[in-house]
Amino acid sequence: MSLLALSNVSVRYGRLTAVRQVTFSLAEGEILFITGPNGAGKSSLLRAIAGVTPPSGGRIDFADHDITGRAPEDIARLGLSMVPEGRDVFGSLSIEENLMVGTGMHSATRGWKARAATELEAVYATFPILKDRRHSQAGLLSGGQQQMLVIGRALMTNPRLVAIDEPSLGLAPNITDQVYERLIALRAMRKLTLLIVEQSSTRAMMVGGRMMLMRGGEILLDGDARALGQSEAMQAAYFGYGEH
Amino acid sequence: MGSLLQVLFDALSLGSLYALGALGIALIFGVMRLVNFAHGDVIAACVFALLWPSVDAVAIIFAGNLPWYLLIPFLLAIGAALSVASEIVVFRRFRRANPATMMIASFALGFVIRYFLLMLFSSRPKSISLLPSLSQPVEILGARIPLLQLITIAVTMAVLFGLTTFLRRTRFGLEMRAAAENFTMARMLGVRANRVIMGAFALSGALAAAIALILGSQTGTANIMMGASVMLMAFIATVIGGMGSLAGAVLAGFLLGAIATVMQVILPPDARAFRDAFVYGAVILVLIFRPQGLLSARGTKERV
Amino acid sequence: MMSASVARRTFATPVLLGLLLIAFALVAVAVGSKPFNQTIIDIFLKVIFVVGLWVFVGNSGVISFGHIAFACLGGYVAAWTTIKPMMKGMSMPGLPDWLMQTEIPYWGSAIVAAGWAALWALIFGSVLMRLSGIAASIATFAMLAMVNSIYSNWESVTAATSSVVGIPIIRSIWPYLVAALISVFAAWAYGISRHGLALRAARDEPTAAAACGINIPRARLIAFVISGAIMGMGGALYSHSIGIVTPDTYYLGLTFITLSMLVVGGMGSLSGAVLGVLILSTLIQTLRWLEAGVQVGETTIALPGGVQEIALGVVMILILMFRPAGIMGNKDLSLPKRAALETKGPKSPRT
Amino acid sequence: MKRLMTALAATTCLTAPALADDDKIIVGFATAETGFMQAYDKPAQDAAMIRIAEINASGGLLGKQIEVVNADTKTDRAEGAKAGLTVIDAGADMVVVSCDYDFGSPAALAAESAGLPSFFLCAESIKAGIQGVGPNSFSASVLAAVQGATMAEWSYTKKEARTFYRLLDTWTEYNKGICDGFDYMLPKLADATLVGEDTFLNEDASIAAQITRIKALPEEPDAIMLCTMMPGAVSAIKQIRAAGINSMILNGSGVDGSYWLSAVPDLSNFFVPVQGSIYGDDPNPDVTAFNAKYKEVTGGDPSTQYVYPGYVMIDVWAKAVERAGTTETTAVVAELEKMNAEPTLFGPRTFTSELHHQNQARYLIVETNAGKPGVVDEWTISEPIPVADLMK
Repeated sequence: MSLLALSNVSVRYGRLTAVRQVTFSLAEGEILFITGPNGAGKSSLLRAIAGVTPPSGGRIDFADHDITGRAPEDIARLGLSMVPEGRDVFGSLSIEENLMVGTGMHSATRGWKARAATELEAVYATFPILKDRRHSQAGLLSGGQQQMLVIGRALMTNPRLVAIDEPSLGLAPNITDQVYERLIALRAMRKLTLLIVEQSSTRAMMVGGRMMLMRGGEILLDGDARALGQSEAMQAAYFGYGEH
Repeated sequence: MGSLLQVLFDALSLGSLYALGALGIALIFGVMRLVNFAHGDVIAACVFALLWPSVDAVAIIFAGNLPWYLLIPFLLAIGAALSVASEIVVFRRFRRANPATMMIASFALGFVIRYFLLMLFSSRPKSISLLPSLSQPVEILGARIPLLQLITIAVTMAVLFGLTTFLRRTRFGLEMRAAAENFTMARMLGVRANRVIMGAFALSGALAAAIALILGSQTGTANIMMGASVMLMAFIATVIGGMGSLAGAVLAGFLLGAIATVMQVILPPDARAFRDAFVYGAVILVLIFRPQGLLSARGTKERV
Repeated sequence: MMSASVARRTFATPVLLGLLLIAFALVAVAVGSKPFNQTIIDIFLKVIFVVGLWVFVGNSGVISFGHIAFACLGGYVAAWTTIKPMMKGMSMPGLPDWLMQTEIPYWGSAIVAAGWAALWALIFGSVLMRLSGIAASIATFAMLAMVNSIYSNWESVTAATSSVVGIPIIRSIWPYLVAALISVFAAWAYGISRHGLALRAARDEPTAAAACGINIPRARLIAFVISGAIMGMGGALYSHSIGIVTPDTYYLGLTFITLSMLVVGGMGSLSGAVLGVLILSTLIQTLRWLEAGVQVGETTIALPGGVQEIALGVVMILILMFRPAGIMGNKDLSLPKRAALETKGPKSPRT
Repeated sequence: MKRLMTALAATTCLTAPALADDDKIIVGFATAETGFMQAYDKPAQDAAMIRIAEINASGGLLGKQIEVVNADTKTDRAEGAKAGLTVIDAGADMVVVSCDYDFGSPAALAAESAGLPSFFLCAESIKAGIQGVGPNSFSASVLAAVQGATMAEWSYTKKEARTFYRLLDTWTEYNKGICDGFDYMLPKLADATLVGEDTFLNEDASIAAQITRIKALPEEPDAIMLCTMMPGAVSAIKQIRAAGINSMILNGSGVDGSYWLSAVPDLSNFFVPVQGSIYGDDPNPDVTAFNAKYKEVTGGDPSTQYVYPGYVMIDVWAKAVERAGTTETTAVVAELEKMNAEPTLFGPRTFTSELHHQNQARYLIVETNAGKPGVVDEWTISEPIPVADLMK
């Protein structure tokens, strides 16, 4: 059964339609890459899923709940953790404080403090650099470290699905490699479901898993990353050949 | 020495008022990008909460007669309640509106509060004797400082310390700081928007009440316009401090207090009347050279 | 300069707004009461101010708290140029001789006021226009406060806080109507000019606009100067409508009421600016009338004093609650079946 | 109550065209019924209504009853002009305008251009009259400058004050007027010196810097001339005393009243000039009787001396009308200008063709001692302040 299911989801900003009638579902434990050129509606789609921009039409289900139009905090509390584009760290907060913000959602349950502490150690184990600088301001971290921080922060909420918008944006390739390495390891360790948006399909082909190609607000292709990546259809769809 | 010390205290006590005001505005701005023009009227409403409604010249003291240990919590609660009520009744419905719309709505709300007070109490300023024992001078290092000035500074420091501790050490404080910096991101981490915003309004209202207490005992007057001038300076302090930065708001508040006091001291008598022109000129200069504010937190993007 | 087709397409807007203003003037003539006439004059003055404000605020998206400063500059130009030299000598002895001897008609003072305000808008603007967002708003406010502080204390030239009297009072409605019409058409012409279109593009898509080579500070400066000129003209006429001028007439009260009218009407469109004034003014007048008391049969029903302001505040909140982009919601009045002027509002979705 | 009904009835039919009505004389009040000026206008207007009621009760004016029409200025200048036009349209024979010059002048100018006499309820600027409105405009109060001059001369003569400090709140012309009078008088007082001066703004949250300057003086001045008004006055006085400065504080009439004294407990050495005493100790028993009458009509004691000019206003105007035998403007103004030390309940009044205001007046001096105000003396400045000095 699917963890996340979208049916006919559209997103509009004023007169501009960013996402048109998108339908897909994602099973627990799956890894899905959404790729496509700039302005394809990828980020808008993620924002709709996370509840930041309510969809103008369609329906979104997550973990057996209809989350269409629900508040972002409610969706987060169901276990969907979003890492938006641009590494939105809380710059004036310390690294540890950044990590702790998300644990509040479990504060009603018993023993949450102990669990948060365990989580924290787990995140530190994955990203040792964060532990070394735990008390320094997050705004002072380098781009790669900030990317690790936002991923670590997303994990602190103990999510079932992590959605990441362009984890490689603005990072040097070797740093991106590191980030992906950790992501893959984490996925294996925690049985996470991953939804990753990337502009290029290169990363998806390296990592493997499922891939969808978005363009003009629509999903054009959906299939195995490696198989799709090499196909002619991919090239054509990405650059918009053959549409006229 | 004595007079230098006096100038320092003057600057600090005026700065304290501005800093407290700026905090009240920055807290709300941080979480919902609302420039709350009703803040000054909440201050005035808190002062009037000490009085029984009447349009006579002589004030009928009501809560003003309470002993200080009841009076202070009472007033803080009034401020917080009024502020939270304004959120629930009005501002909640403007969450998605653009800042200009919110600003005008807050102005309209302030207008309503002001004229409501006017109806209940008339426009004549009322006199109140609030904590009269504070109106005595004390001697420090050869300077005779009004006790109230010391208390103003002490209270401000205590409030700043308390607020800092609250923001740094509590879960709620952490969520508020995160929300102030990036509200959407905080929500995506499960921080409940309504709770944080209401918390910010409650704190802001309590700060307004603190200003009301200080202004009330300093001026001995309740006047429907009394919050307005503090509010304007506080608003400016919030901006030049770096919108959304609480520390910046406080710093800029003290800075404005210092500039105003120093101008009054150093300007020749003929130019003294133009003091405010110099102060506002300084504001423009600060903005030109640091448009993002004195302390703009890294990672905060302008969203106005 | 401007494309003729845009002009043709949008010409209906200023014409409709102008007809609306003329209709108000005709009502005043028909009623024939002096106080009502004065009320309509007041509305026309507000139209001038709010339209002046719109030229900058509406097109640039930057809220200005400072425009009333230009009205203040203009208001004093009326005092400097139209009062009889002898009276000027008493109240403002510090004026230079040539100005002291000047005595021009009211329309001359309005023109000079527009120029004087535009000059200062140019000076302040060239410093302030590089700022944007809330910093720009506060800087404009600081400008207002500076002008107010100077005019409130410069004894020999502005008579400080004291009212300057002797300004010829113009009680005829027509000059104000003409000035309001001029502002509306000027604002429209600016809005469809190359500069106006560029500024609106910069408002909606700052990055893209900058990439297209639009110099945003310069585009804003042009709007600032034009709107300053309109405010200056309005300020001078305001002085002529009541015959006195003081600095605190042109301070926070007028700033907030004009901004409120603009936002309630809808700051995205010229029609919003004009209708905001007309609607709020009508509302205020109705409430005042109710407050003064209405005869119903044998009894007089009157609202208690102060209810008018409270009701006004509540109505404003309600309008904004249900129409956050203002009554006109970024749309302009136009003839049916004709495309409206493309004035997309400032991007509102908050992140 | 009846008064109220008349007023209401009058306001409601304002839109009807003015009827030339020969059976009555109409007084139009273009004053503030709402907003912050209301606090000043209402009491003086109540006093005026008392005088009107007295005249009506004793057979009216020229055998006609005086009727009243009202229009609210909303404490707004543009509304003030409208209010003036409104009462003129309603057929007013005389227009009463708001207490303050700034807020009253738009209506007064409207009256002037309609050729009607106008009276400011209690404006104390020289502009409230010929100089700022025109030849038909008067003020019922006394110039602010006279207050400053009175305090300077009185404290010099009776209290042996020699060193003075001048603290001016630049907010209003009234404040400046007090200090102008003080400035006029001071050089005339042998060996009186000004040891320092400073300015502040009424709305300043704190005047600590100004107080520090006073304290930096080698010696505390004998007297501080405090030129300010409510609400900032209370704050300034409180802060001066809280800083331990015990000099005499000299004021204008604007701080009269006991309603605010609770804010500065046990205030002493504090002096205010007043036209009549609200404290029940006026040397003239008729003033005390008036106070009782005022309480009977309005339900409250007069809260400041600014009640009185309203009464004086109707009094002098009615006398002028009676003497002229008509309400026609030129005749009434001519009669008013003939008044020289015309006795009124609150001291003599003089109007000339040069000045429609009082540049010399008898003032009662009220001293507040240990929080209790009371009349201690009475003073008239030795010579009137010349108009030329007032116009500076």
